[in-house]
Amino acid sequence: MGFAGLSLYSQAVLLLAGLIALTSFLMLGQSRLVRLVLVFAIQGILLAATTAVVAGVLDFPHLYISAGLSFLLKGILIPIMLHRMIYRLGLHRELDTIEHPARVMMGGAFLVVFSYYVSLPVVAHSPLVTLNAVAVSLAVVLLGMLLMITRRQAVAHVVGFMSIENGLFFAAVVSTYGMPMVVELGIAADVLVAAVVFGVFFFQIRESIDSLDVDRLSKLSEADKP
Amino acid sequence: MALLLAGISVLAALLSSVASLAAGPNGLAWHGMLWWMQKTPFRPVQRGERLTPGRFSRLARTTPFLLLGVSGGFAVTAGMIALLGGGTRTATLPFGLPWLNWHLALDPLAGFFFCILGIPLIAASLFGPGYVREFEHGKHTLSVLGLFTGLFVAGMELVLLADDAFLFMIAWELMSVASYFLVAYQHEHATNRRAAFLYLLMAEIGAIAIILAFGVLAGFAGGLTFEALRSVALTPLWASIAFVLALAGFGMKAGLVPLHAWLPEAHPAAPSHISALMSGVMLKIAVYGFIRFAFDLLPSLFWQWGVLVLLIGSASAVLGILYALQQQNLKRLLAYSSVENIGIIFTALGLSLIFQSSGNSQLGTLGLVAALLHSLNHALFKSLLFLGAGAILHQTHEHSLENMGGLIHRMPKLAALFLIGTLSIAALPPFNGFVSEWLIFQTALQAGGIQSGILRSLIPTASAVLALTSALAATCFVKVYGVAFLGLPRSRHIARAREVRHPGMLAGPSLLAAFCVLFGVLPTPLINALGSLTQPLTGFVLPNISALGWLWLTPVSPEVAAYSPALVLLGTVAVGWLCYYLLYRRTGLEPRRAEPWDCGFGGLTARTQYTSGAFSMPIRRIFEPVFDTCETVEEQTEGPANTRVTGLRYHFQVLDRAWLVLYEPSGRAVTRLARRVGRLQAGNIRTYLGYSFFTLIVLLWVVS
Amino acid sequence: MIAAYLVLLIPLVGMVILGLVADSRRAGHINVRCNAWALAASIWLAIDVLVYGPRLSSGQLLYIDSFNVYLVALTAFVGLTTSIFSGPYMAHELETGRVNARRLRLYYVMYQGFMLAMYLVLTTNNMGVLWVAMEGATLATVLLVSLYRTPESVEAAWKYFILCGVGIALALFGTVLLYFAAEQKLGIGGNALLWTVLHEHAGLLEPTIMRLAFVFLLVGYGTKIGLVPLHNWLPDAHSEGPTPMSAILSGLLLNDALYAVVRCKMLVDGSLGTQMAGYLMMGFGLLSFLVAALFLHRQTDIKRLFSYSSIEHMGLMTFAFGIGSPWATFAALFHMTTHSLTKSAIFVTVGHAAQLAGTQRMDRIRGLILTQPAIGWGLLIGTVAIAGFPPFGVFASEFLVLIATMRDYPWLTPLLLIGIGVAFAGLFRHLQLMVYGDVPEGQKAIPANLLPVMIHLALVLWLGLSIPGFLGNWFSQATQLISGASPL
Amino acid sequence: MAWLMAILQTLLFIGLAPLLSGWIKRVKCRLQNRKAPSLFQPYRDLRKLYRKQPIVPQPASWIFRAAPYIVFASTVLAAATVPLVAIHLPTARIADVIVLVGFFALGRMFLVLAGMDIGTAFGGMGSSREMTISSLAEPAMLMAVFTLAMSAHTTNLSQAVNFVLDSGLVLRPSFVFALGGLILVAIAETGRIPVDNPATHLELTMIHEAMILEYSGRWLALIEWASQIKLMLYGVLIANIFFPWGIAQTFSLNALALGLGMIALKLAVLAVMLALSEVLFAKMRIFRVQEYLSFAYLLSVLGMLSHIILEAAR
Repeated sequence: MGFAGLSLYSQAVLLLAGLIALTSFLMLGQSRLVRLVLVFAIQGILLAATTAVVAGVLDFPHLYISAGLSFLLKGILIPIMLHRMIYRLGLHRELDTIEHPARVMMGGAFLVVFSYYVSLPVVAHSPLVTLNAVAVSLAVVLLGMLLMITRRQAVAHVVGFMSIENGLFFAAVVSTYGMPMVVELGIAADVLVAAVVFGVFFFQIRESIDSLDVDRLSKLSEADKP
Repeated sequence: MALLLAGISVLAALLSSVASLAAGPNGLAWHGMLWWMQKTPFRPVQRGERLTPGRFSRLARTTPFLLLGVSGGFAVTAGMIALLGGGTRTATLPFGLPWLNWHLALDPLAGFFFCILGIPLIAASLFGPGYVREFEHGKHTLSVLGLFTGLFVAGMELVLLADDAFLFMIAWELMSVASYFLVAYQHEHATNRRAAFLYLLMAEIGAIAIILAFGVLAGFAGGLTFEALRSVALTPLWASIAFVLALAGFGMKAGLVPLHAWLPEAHPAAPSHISALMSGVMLKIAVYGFIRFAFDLLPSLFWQWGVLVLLIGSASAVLGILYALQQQNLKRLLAYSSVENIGIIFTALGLSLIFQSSGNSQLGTLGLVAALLHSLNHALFKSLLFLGAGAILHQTHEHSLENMGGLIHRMPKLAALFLIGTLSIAALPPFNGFVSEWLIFQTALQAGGIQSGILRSLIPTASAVLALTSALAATCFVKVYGVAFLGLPRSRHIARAREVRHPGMLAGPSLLAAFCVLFGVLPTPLINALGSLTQPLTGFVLPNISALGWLWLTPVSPEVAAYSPALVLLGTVAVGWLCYYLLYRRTGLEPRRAEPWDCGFGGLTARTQYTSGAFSMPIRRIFEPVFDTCETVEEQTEGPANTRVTGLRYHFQVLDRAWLVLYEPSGRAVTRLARRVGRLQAGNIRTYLGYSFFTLIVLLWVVS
Repeated sequence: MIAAYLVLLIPLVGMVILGLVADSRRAGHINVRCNAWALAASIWLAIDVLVYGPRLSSGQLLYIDSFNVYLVALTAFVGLTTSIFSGPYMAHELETGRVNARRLRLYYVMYQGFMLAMYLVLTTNNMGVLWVAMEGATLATVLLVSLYRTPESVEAAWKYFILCGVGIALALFGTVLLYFAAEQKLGIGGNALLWTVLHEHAGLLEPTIMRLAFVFLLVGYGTKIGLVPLHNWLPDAHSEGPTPMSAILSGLLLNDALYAVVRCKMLVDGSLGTQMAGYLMMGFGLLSFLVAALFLHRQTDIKRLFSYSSIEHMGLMTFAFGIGSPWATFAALFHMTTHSLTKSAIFVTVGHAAQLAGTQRMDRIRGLILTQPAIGWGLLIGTVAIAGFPPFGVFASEFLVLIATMRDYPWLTPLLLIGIGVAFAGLFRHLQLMVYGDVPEGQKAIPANLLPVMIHLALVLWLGLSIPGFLGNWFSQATQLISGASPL
Repeated sequence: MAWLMAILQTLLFIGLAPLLSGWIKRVKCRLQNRKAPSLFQPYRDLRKLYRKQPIVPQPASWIFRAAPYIVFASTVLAAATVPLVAIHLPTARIADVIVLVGFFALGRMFLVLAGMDIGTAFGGMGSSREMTISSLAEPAMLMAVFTLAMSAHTTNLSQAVNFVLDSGLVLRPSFVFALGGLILVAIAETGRIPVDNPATHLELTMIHEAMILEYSGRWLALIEWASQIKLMLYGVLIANIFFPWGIAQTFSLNALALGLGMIALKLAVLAVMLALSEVLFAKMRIFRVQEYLSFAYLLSVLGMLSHIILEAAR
């Protein structure tokens, strides 16, 4: 049966998955930090929405909690914090240019295909159509890494890191309807602490190399200098 | 019983290390004594005198050596009992891995090597106390020296006792590490540090090779005890792999060419009594390991192995002595000659392997016996020579032959002992070195009995090389003795040298010298005793070694060859004395002292004599291709336009080829590779992220 | 099971108390005391397990078997000795003004936090919690790495944080897949992540998914083990942080990450029934071993040197676990113990040596034996031990690994041979110059507490000579558990 | 009886040695158209030296004094083991041919040490050259002897001679090579032209003479005598190993007489040949000696190999 034949729920989930993937791509192409954070926030909200949908339709009450958590953390708290940071560090005007954007995009597309190819066997073993979203989540993870590799801004790195977390979370939701509560809470706590620590680091890096360009963090090199 | 004695000797060695640790100038006992003396003020008035610091330090110096001597004594007795008694005594200690305790065993083979270990050990412990006195006020504490000496000896004894691969390797490595610390003892000299580093590196690699060799057997046997390993059945390929690994491992320790280059660096660096133990005993432990592995553990032998060993052995022998001839540092020279003698031993082992594998076990036994005998002899005279060199070093602080000369007038007793060592190592009748080489020749001469023509032509060629080696050895040691002890002193401090004062420093060498003469003159009983050793290994005893009685040595049969060193000695003395009597006593013409005639050239000075370099110059020219000599001639000129040459200064240095072809290239390769690899750590975090990213991608792609 | 809870509780309380204590000297004592109590509790736990066998806590949250109980005890022990050393060490740093009181307090709090995370990693039964605790360990230590606030230390900390963060995230993805695979068979519910349950039903789990899961878990936790090419954070973090931290990182964190990987491997093997996981681990292990051995030659910083040697040894252990035969597994377990004991001892001496010379650059450290024999000999003996010379314990494990490799994969032995040789040369070419030779002017002895070093080396020596019975039993039980056969 | 025979033969050996060298001198003079001294001149020289007071150079030690006795003794022992007129003598069992080489080495060793003992330039020079030459000559000789030993399956000289006698006239290529090698070695070892010239004191060419330069009186007598014995010894070796016919296998009187006659004859012939060669050839440069000796070595090894390859018992 075609996509039209699917239940509304599945269609919703898949739609959201698509949107999330889109946000990842947007992030990949985004060169202004402020907008980057904004897109990240949107991704977080989409993630929360997905969780809520799953919770609502399949009626897992504990997923509501995680939905709320992710909404608060990923949708509100962390984006705001990052936003603040960017302004306090005076990076809001700074452009984090990407060399060869076209290639990066191509790479991203390739990653999506690849992750679909990888996740095929996983999907094959279950009737649930929504599982196709696993491919998307994997793609989000890989795109997050790609983002970190292509960007030189520490802030961008943090965003990429967080979007990897999003990908994981999304995978957890669509594939296994969330992790056990203990784990959920633990993860949330970790993410929170991580965010705080990132905040601390921005200033440490700032005061050590008075910029957030990670390429300049290369004192500890062992390759003999030409 | 014998095992117990052996255990006691190990314990004594360990005790000596503990004792020296405790008795060092900043050791426990020292503090303890001071504390005790000031704690009880009135009682030890008389004790206080008895334990003045001076006496205490003498006590501290001698106790460890006393214990070492005890260890040596027990080792010899245990070895004798095991050798004469025959049979194997085993025990297990509650150490090691949970499913593999330490297995000990003492069979005649180990017993014989216990004797080889014990005699030089006793000599060294006699020699030591006097020798180490000069270190007492140096910056290095004696306790370190004593500690590692004890561990070193204990390690060697444990190697002999070990009956499972695990304990064997532990003891082996203990031996290596302890001796490493001894080589690095005087570490303020960069050369010593370098030597020690190289030594430990080679020891490590060799040990791994041995472990792998054991691993091959263990892989098929499923156990690590020697019984389990003995009973293993191997395909020829695997057996050969194991054999080659073992040969590499043990050969590296024994100093076979081309793996020998560490040896002449390391042995001279250690204090002389340690050098004596290293060159005299430790190399024999390596030989023991090889014999144990090849003849005892491996299920079957192949003649190709024998050929390999024979070739390597001959090469080591001739190259070793050629390099020894060109050395100017006495201890380096002795170390190189150790390479030569190890080469001779392995030549004999190769012959034995060939005969053994071609079904001629009796001749195989003969070769093995020759190898064992030469091991013993080399242990004796090499330790003797090293101790002698140590005595010279201790009295004159002189390494280089170029500055010695005329020592026979300054230290006559030592000169006499050294002469015995020289004659023995030069393989002259009726001393012990000759007996073993004679046996090797006899073994080689039986090659006619072999079917394969290649072998029959190979073996005589090897024996030709051996003949060349022994002739060169004679040349080499004539040079040593003539340059160091005879003629005129070549430097002031040599001219002022004095005979060693400490009695032990003469007692040790004289003990060894006595054994050199004894085994040289009466080898037959000893060789008979070896029967109990060869029986389990080759299944043979030499039937008619003493066919003509204990006075004669007849390896194969009286018709083939006979040699009676005792009668030779008797004859020489008799004839010599007769001439002396007839020519001197009868015409009592007293000889008159006068200036040398010297074809009428007068005015002899020390500088007109042949130096060590000059003596070996013809050999250097003749064997040009072997060496890597760099020679320089400096002219001191003066006069108008520097035309008149007033002086010439000639330097030469002989480099070891092994360095140039084996050691340095591999070192360079490692550094180059390291530089390549260093680029991994470029410092850019995005690169690092890229690494993990691609690792992930690749793995995912691989598994799915 | 109270003991297990105690082990977790004590560091937690310790964190709170140390957060309140201002005076650094008292904080040091308290820190030591906490670790001592934790050690006592862990010993109690060990005896508990020794007597009653594997224990599962109520609520199945904690699971103690012979595999992790000795690691718990080891962690507690190393934690204690290192804290004993860290008291005076940090005091010295405070005097020299490299840290201030506030950071010192942070240090002590995080010390206990790290210990807590470690205990949780080891004792938990829930793969998810395992992940959480592992991430927690990173968070606890990352601020310690940048404790000195030098540009290098900040850089190191940042790299540590980012790389480990990403890696750990991947591990979480693996955990999710694991959960997914389990859920399909065991039904939806909390206990689908419990290791005991998973191990019980490992046979049912879907192989294809497990394969993917293992890849993610290996890359994730492997980053923390420091497997090449995921290792880049390790030398930086080890060399730039305060020395006690390096000691516990090298001695404990790496072990526990490896522990996690092995737990996962057991599940995967159960599900796949092939050698896939083993091959992957062997590959990574061997690569790390060789590359780290080469890296040793290029070091100029003494702490970097020994952190690379840690990578090398972790590589060897991973390789051994990958082989998976009883002897190899036994060797790997044993090596975990001896390596962390020896390596932490070495780092203690290294710290003193660096303080004594006033620098971590090796070309400035000379003649230690003559300056301060205790430190010099400690460093020398420690290095001899770590280089795998008997009678120290490391030798026994390397011996077994070599034998096992010869037995199962003989063609790999040349690589091992070369690797060990190169690594040895790399260590000693630097070490000899530092301990031997004459003393440079201006280098004089410092007050140093070498008790931990002596204890550690004595223990390693003892283990090398004979493994005590109960430890042997644990090892062989764990071997039984992991490789399915006993080495006996 | 046998022992007595042995001792007698040894004494005979010692006694005849100077006669042989006298004979050589005589033949040489004749060939050079010079007036020859009497056959017994060597004995006279020895007696004269024996009467003179010896002189010890200043730096010399006891080695210098002991060396002549040891040299002489070792040479005499060597002579005792070589069958001169009869085989199956018990002395042959004391030492086989390898030990014989050992005896030469022992004597040479002390001679060389004595040469270095006096600390003169010439002593060192002579010692160095002597050892160099011998270190090449000795292996060559051993190889030559081994060839014999391998075909005779014994290293015991009288057994070997016996073997050659029993096997009658066999043209063994190996023996030809070995003979050549042995002759070359003998010339080198006994210090004859073209390797060394016993009759010169020209500083830069002498080898053997340079070592014994400082000897005088009875010591010189001993050394000279020893070298004469050595010369004869090589002659006897060559004669009796390769052409043993006529040597006495039993101790009957006429057998012994025959043996004595035969050996005298052989030695006389050999001596003539030696003299001839000494007249024909000139002395070589010291560094050409190595080529000479390596040729000898080559010959011996060839002999060994040809024994292995050509004469393999199928």
